[in-house]
Amino acid sequence: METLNYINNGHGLGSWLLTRDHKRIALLYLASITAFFFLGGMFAFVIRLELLTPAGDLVSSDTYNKLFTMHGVVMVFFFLIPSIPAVLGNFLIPIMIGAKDLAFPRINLLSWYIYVLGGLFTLVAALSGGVDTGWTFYTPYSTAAANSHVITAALGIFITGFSSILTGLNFIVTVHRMRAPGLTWFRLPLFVWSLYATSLIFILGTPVIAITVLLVAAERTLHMGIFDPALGGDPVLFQHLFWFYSHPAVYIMILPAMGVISEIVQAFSRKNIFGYSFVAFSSLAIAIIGFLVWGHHIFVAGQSVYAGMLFSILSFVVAVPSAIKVFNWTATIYNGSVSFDSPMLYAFGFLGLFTIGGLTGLFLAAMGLDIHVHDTYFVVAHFHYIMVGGAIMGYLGGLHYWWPKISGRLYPEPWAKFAALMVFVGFNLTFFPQFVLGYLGMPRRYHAYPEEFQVLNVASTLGATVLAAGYLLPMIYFTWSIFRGAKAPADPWGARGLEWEIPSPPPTENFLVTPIVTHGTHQYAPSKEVGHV
Amino acid sequence: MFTNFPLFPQQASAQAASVDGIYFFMLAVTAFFSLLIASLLTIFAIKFRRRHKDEVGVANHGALALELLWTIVPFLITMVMFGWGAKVFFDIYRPPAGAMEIYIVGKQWMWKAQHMEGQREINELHVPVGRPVKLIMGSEDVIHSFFIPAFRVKADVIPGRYNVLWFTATVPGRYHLFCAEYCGTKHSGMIGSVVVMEPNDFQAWLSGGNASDSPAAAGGKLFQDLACVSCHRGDAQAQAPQLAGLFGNPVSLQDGSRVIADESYIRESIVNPQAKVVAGFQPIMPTFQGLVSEEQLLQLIAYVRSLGASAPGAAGGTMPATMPAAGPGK
Amino acid sequence: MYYLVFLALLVGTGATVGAAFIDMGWMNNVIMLLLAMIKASLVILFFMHVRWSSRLTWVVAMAGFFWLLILFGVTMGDYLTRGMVEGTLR
Amino acid sequence: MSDGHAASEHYRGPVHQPVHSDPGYAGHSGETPHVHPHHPQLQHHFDTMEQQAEASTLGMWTFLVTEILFFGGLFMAYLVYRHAAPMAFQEASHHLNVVWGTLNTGVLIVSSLTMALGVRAAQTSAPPRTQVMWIALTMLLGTAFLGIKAIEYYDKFRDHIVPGPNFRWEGMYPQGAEMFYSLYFCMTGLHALHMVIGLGIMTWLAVTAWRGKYDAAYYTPVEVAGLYWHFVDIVWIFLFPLLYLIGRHYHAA
Ligand code: HEA
Ligand code: HEA
Ligand code: HEC
Ligand code: CUA
Ligand SMILES: [Cu+2]
Repeated sequence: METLNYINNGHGLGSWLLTRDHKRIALLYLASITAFFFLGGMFAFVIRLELLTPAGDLVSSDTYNKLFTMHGVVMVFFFLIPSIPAVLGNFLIPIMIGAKDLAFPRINLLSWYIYVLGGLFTLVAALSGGVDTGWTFYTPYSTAAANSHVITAALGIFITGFSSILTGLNFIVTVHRMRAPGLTWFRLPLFVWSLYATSLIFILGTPVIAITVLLVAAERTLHMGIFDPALGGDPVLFQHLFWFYSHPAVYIMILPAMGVISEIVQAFSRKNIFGYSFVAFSSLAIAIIGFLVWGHHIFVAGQSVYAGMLFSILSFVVAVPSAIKVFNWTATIYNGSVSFDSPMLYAFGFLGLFTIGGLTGLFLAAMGLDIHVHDTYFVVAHFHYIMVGGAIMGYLGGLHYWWPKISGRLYPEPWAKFAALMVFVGFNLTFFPQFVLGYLGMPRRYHAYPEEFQVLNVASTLGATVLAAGYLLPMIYFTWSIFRGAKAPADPWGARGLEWEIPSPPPTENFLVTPIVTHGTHQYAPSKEVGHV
Repeated sequence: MFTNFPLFPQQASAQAASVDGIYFFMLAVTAFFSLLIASLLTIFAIKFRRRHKDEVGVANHGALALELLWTIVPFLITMVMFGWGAKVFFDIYRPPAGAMEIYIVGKQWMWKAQHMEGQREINELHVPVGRPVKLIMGSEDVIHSFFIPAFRVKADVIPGRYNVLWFTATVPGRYHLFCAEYCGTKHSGMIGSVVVMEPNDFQAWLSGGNASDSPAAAGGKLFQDLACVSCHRGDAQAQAPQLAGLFGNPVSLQDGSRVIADESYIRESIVNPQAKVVAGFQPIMPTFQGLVSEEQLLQLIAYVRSLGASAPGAAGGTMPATMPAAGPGK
Repeated sequence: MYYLVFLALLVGTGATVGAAFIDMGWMNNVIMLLLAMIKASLVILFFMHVRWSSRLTWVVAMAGFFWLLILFGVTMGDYLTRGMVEGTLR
Repeated sequence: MSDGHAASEHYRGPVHQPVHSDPGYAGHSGETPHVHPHHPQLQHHFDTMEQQAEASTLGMWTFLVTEILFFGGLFMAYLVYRHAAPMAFQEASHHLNVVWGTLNTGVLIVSSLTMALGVRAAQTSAPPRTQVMWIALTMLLGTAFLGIKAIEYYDKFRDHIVPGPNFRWEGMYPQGAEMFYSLYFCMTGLHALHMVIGLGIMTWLAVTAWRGKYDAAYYTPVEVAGLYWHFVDIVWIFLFPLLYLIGRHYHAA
């Protein structure tokens, strides 16, 4: 008989749908998030096809508007925000801190159901005709002009918001209260630090978007007029409230990926991180200062010039902790024992693309320049560099790194390397031309465009095709590995960390005996206990 | 097919060069750091590649000096970016005195422009070369954004209030005008062109065929038609303040505060008169919200403004603080 | 103890209502909010046992209000400075 | 679970084992009667009751932080619009009934007291009857609050001062007043919704308390529900003056 683990311990649909095991819930999330990713990707692909030609000839303009709205909503709220936290975080946090489960297993399951319910609302909105407000739901368009399914979509976002809140709450309490003996804060894996910081944003930011979209729904249904200019309401107030959450939300999307990269870089250079406490605290700094910069999205939207200056300077300040991280990762590789396994390839991809994406964020934070590039493809390129080039690279890197632990199987490494390469090449071909387009002045959310922009758009669409294929590959070989892959040992990479000390896949209660922790993770050099800076 | 294939936008305004200046600085910083990171990664990864299966790296202890270095240097660089960016922003958003003014109204899905001389146009904007132009912009429905890439200027056009934008065109020609804020079905069709002309040509165009009433004159008519004049009479028994000399000057309000009578104030006085009641008057003026379009509002403003022409300009600052003096109150 | 707090809360309510009827200009708002904050603190400290709780609970409780202040402060920073630059409109 | 602890989450897996002691390996069949070295309400993934209780209160506090910011969005809107139209807000506020408002504030404060005493009762292992009495009293007061709120809402409907197409306003500042009432209904409505949820929780609490579930060793649910209830009270403590009282001196003067 096979040894008991969390996968074979209990069979049938019921044992999955009613599970309270954080690892099984992680897999539930994995399945649903992947579905949403491909859905969002399909939308993106049709967008790219439409943009092959200057005239709006493939779909109608209303359809196009719905496509990018649904693409943004699905990718942001139903894929990227929950991706690393709810899949890898759920799976790994308890293991990394030596606990048997999260603090509130039932709430953990509940948040998956809430997520699914929110997802259903969004699917209903999509299937019954779609929403066309852009993922930003700006008023008064969303409240007064749009005649698509705004309320359904808004409720979908409202509902998933609670899923995020509960996940964040669970993580915070777990990290505070469930650490194994000896696991002090400064011995925590950096992945846990980054998710802790992420959870703070979940807790502090999500409720504001929840109330904001609720007000939009109320304004549409009950004709209350909170943002209505006719009542002296201010549409810009909506933008403040929206970005109070949605800017921190971009850090929800990147911080977990940064955590993954911290782990991968250490594991594949067999070396503990350079400047542990700088990397750890920079996560907190990003989470906290990240709450003070939201107004950089509305420099030209009619906010006061002085407010703009405040937001601008703070946006630059919040970039510094990201810079600190990048430099520390680079320094970590120095004197390491670097291997080029697929997770590390993704990490390299992340480092390069995040650097470019982040630095182009600085273009946007410079007020004078943002006047020109605001709401052009430059912005689109910026955030895809960070979210697709950065966050998804991190997510895929993490999946490849922990897949043997999660599934107990090994995937075919040559294919994984090939996929990483395809994603990298396809990605750059898709989004680099968009920087140029943006500076040329091509506005975003344009269904048709002037002819001189065509060449770059064709390049972008070509790239998107390569990218799509690159994303399809892991899907195939991961699935293949579940059935045909070789059995994974407990520690296939020679990495250090509590998760590599237990069998692959882990038993239901993770640890037979609660571990006693005496040092930080990723200590490879045999000799002495390593101090932290 | 693909002959027209630019990689960099035309520079056709006085501001364009300063925006491009930051852009090139940013590009340089980005190129420097991206290449730095990329080459360090490549060098380290190759130099320290794993040579046998069980090799491990050398333990880290960190280095405070390095940490400080890569905290402080990026910080200083970003502060340069901030200062530069803020300065350019200020310049682009603070219109110079004496700029030529044009009223813009955005509505789904077109741009309407009214020149002070009476010319009106849709989805086109004719301006002279070399002269500062200030746009006063309002929206009839949702948020739009007025964007001229070749000038590097853009500002949102927001319902319920006015926004301004200014530029000085430098090169005659025809340039794209885009709506940059998503506004519904034909957002991508809310485009047009800005035509920059030599001053003489522009004058000729202004006096060309299809000129109608100037906004001020049209506003004067509205002032009669909407019976504003029944209350805002010039005589002493008038139950409403006299509007002559109002524009650009401070107004004392009932609650003791004081505002400058600019476009936004006059607009509010018409659509939501009770929001700011002039000291010494009863709040009897009805709202005209829904009765006048955004274009008409701008015409009324132009009219009120034209009444003030006789008064010393706001820039002079010589006005007694209690203007307008027309009211029977203080 | 609980009864004392309870009495204080009732008195606070009475004072708030009373003060509201006296015209003190802008002081009205200050007094009103001050009293509300005192009342809220009493509830938090005693009824919600924060007075006897760990430091972490203090931090968490304060964090919520602190973030609220960020939201209010920075957003009002926009509204209060609108139109301050010459030539720009509100 | 045949060992009768409905709420516990004993997992029947192979490695169930409390950390400190109990090498008694439950085995895959799982039904070996446990000799519990711990409290029956201790869930499997916690080591001690304290850890479990601390986790729950921390969880609730964290949740309340999100609640603060949830209401915070509305307070933000209130602040902006009151700043923009102070006179209109004073005028509109005057049309709220200050007597009902004050009464309701009193009712909520009393309910907070009874709630606190309910928690104390559980904490001191008072008999279930006492615990249930306090909880029931709290619920009664909560219902009274909602009843009064309903009367007030009804008045507003009758007078057509509910925002929307039917809004009618005789006094000054119709636009600002409509904005005020939009905020009024959103804020008090959301607050009332929280009260309703609170009443639901209380019902569940009363049932379980009646079954004698809570005593000095385990009263976390009562404590946590109490925190929630007090929070809802605090929201009202701010809503009351901001909505009902801002117009008073203005009209008194
Ligand atoms: C994961 C998502 C993510 C992340 C992490 C970021 C990170 C940053 N973003 Fe981005 N952003 C988005 C997602 C993201 N953004 C999205 C989705 C939008 C558009 C929303 C919409 O309108 O639809 C957007 C839009 C956006 C705007 C508004 C543009 C506009 O609409 O006009 C601005 C403006 O300031 C901005 C700035 C920044 C900055 C300064 C950072 C910084 O945090 C970046 C910091 C990183 C680095 C700086 C790189 C690493 C540093 C080095 C290698 C060392 C060298 C460093 C220095 C010299 C400082 N972003
Ligand atoms: C997590 C966030 C995320 C991700 C992953 C992506 C992924 C992609 N995005 Fe998107 N995007 C956004 C977030 C994201 N985007 C947001 C927030 C907006 C703004 C919306 C708004 O304006 O409101 C936006 C807008 C946006 C635009 C601008 C639209 C406009 O303004 O008019 C474009 C245009 O090219 C685009 C393209 C793409 C492409 C090509 C991908 C690719 O990376 C996707 C590749 C993936 C797949 C294609 C699916 C997997 C592959 C298969 C299933 C294989 C088989 C399928 C096919 C061959 C079709 N995105
Ligand atoms: C029923 C009488 C009445 C009518 C009709 C009327 N007004 Fe007024 N208006 C007033 C009164 C009274 C005031 C001063 C009190 C106030 O500010 O509300 C005023 C104030 C103003 C102000 C602000 C003046 C200042 O000194 O600050 C402007 C501008 C104005 N009106 C424009 C108009 C226009 C334009 C119309 C027509 C579309 C119009 N009014 C119609 C009575 C009227
Ligand atoms: Cu008008 Cu977009
Ligand atoms: Cu941002």
